Amino acid sequence: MRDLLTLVAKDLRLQAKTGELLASIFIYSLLVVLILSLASAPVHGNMREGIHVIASTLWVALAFAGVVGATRVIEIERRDDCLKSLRLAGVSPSILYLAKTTTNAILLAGIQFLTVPVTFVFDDATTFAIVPRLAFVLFLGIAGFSAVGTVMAAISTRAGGRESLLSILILPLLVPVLLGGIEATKTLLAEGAFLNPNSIFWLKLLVVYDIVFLAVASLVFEYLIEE
Amino acid sequence: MIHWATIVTPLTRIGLTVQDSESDAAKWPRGFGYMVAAYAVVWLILMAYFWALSRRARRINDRLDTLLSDEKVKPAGR
Amino acid sequence: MKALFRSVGIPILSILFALDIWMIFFYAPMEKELQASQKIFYFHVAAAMTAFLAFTVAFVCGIGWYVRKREVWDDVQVASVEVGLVFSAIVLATGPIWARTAWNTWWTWDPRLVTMTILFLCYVGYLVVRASLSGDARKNACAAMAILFGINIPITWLSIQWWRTIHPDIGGLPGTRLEPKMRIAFWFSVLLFILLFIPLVAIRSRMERAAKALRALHRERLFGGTE
Amino acid sequence: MAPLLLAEGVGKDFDERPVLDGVDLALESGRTVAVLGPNGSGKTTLAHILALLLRPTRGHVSFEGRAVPRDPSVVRRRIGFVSHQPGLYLDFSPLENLAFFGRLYRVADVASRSKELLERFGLWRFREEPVRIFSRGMTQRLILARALLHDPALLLFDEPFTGLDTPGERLLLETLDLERRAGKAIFLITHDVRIAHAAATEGIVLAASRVRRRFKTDEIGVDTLEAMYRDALQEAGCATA
Repeated sequence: MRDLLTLVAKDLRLQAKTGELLASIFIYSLLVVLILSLASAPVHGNMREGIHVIASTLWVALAFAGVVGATRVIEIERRDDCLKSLRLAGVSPSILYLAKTTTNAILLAGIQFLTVPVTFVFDDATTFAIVPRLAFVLFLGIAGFSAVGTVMAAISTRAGGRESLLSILILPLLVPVLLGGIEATKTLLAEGAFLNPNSIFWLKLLVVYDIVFLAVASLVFEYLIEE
Repeated sequence: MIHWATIVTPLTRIGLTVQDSESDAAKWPRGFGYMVAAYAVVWLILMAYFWALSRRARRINDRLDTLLSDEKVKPAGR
Repeated sequence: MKALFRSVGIPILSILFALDIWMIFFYAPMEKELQASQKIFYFHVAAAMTAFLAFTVAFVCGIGWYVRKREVWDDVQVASVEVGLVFSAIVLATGPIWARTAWNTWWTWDPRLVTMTILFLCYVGYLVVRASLSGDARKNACAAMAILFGINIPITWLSIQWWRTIHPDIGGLPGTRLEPKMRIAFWFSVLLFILLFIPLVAIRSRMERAAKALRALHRERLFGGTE
Repeated sequence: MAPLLLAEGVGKDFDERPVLDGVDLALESGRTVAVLGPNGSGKTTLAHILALLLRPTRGHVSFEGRAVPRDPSVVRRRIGFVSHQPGLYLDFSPLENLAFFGRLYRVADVASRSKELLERFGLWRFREEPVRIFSRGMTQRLILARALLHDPALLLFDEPFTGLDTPGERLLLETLDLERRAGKAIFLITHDVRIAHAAATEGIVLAASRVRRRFKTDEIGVDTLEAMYRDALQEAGCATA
């Protein structure tokens, strides 16, 4: 537990020092939001369609940011053999996995914190009362993306591939999260709450998915960082 | 939604009712051509995989043969 | 093994397949609503079940590799992933053909179709990553993928119950609600597909073993002596 | 007394091909064991096994007379490892790097320990600069400082002389001597016969994944060792380095 905090603090400090990662992912997701909003501009004005656009824009931006972020967060350790130093220092693999996932999630949350308002402005969201609930859904999505992204990035960086290889690994795996997240966001935007059983179901699915992947991945991670 | 309902309703009864063999045996049953195509596709996929498998096996064998014959030329090539 | 399969297995399987085709088209009665288009069901569902079986075998092999690091787990794993992909390809190819006759469209964004496609893409990713790794790193990464992707198998299987779907739900275990003659033809098809699956996996995993031996031999030549 | 670290019949396969086979080795406090060997002889694999980073395919390793547990992280903390790769965060300064690793190693007073080491290796002036701008030699000295940070009982050096200039080399040799006198067990990988002779008390020659010779440096001269090394390589069928 102490190691976990040390590792996360180290990662965040490293990010604060360089700043390059957060900035580049932020610009990247901003562009995704911009392009998606632009591409669906003609259907604006229609309330239903507007909801559609906001929900999918948020989640697609999250998906792209998740792929880039996961690769970078793992690469910090792969570069210059830092991984070996960590293993020598007796950091247990599951702690390392949880630390990397946490860092990843914090980064993604930071980016969403910046992207969501922009999306709201671009796509004329009418209500801001839903923000806490929206944050909850997005948090579930972020957890899923970090959990799967971290473990798959450990595989793809090992295989010498970068974002392209990672995206073919994690995007299919995360389609349930994306589908669930978009559906839940849509009902939230339309009704302002998770009232109907449909969205409750989606939230349940997201929670179960996150927990299962977090558990399995933290067990498997050990073998992915072995030499 | 209406579109959806029209499709689903007949499907819920799949496999429960059997057509009378006499009623309209004269003309081809609906979708027969598609089915023939479907089974042809299955056959093609399987054959393609068989072919790929045997090709790969042959390549491995060939390379193994080459390596082993090399050894005879320069024994214990250290 | 391979010679045996070629001399005895292929003729027997061919005869059985011919018999199966006869059963499907002539023995099993014509369905009232869908007429001939229901005939796809025998191969489509059988192939889907075999594909699920194959990916489950890969999942088990992934765990097996971590528990006992024997090469055979890795060999059988890649073999069943590959054969599973072939069967999924059959599912994905026959599906649209049937959909054209029944739904009057080649493709709909139905959850069952989407999740099956996702499953297919996941394992394509598996093969891509496998190709770009070597040694223990490859075996560890592949086992991890087989396990993580394996989590998606039940999601795909249950997707017809979870989502509102237009895909026929054959009620839990397929074939339980069928007319007797249809049921016989159906289970015969399933049995036949599994009968085809087993020797394919056996052959493919022996091939993997041979390829590994070849690579070891090759490297030995390259370095001269043991190193 | 049992040696600090004992390897018996250790071997490792990659792709079912042995890269290391039947290595017996004992590392004892106050002794320096050198490993001489050409590229690809399995030296680094051996170092990783001794650092408990790799599990051997055959044979077993014991630390302080006890078999290495399945989760070796606690035992690993008693080992210091120096390789020619940094294993440091280049965007951090030396102080930040040492503070981070100090916390992981649970070093009681990181600040004063870091100061002591950085002064010893002549890096105190650069304590706040990012490691990225360091020269090869400076980085290597920081790696050394990091490896000594937690005062490990066993020190493993994997080709530590790569990229060092003459003063750096002298500093490293002095450090090796000092640490050995302080009662550490030291394991040193090199392909330089001269350095092996100067720094080690004893050693092995590793070629084509097996131990070919064993020697004690106080019994033979540099020239004899050189000749022995060449013989061993020839015998193992390796091109002379």
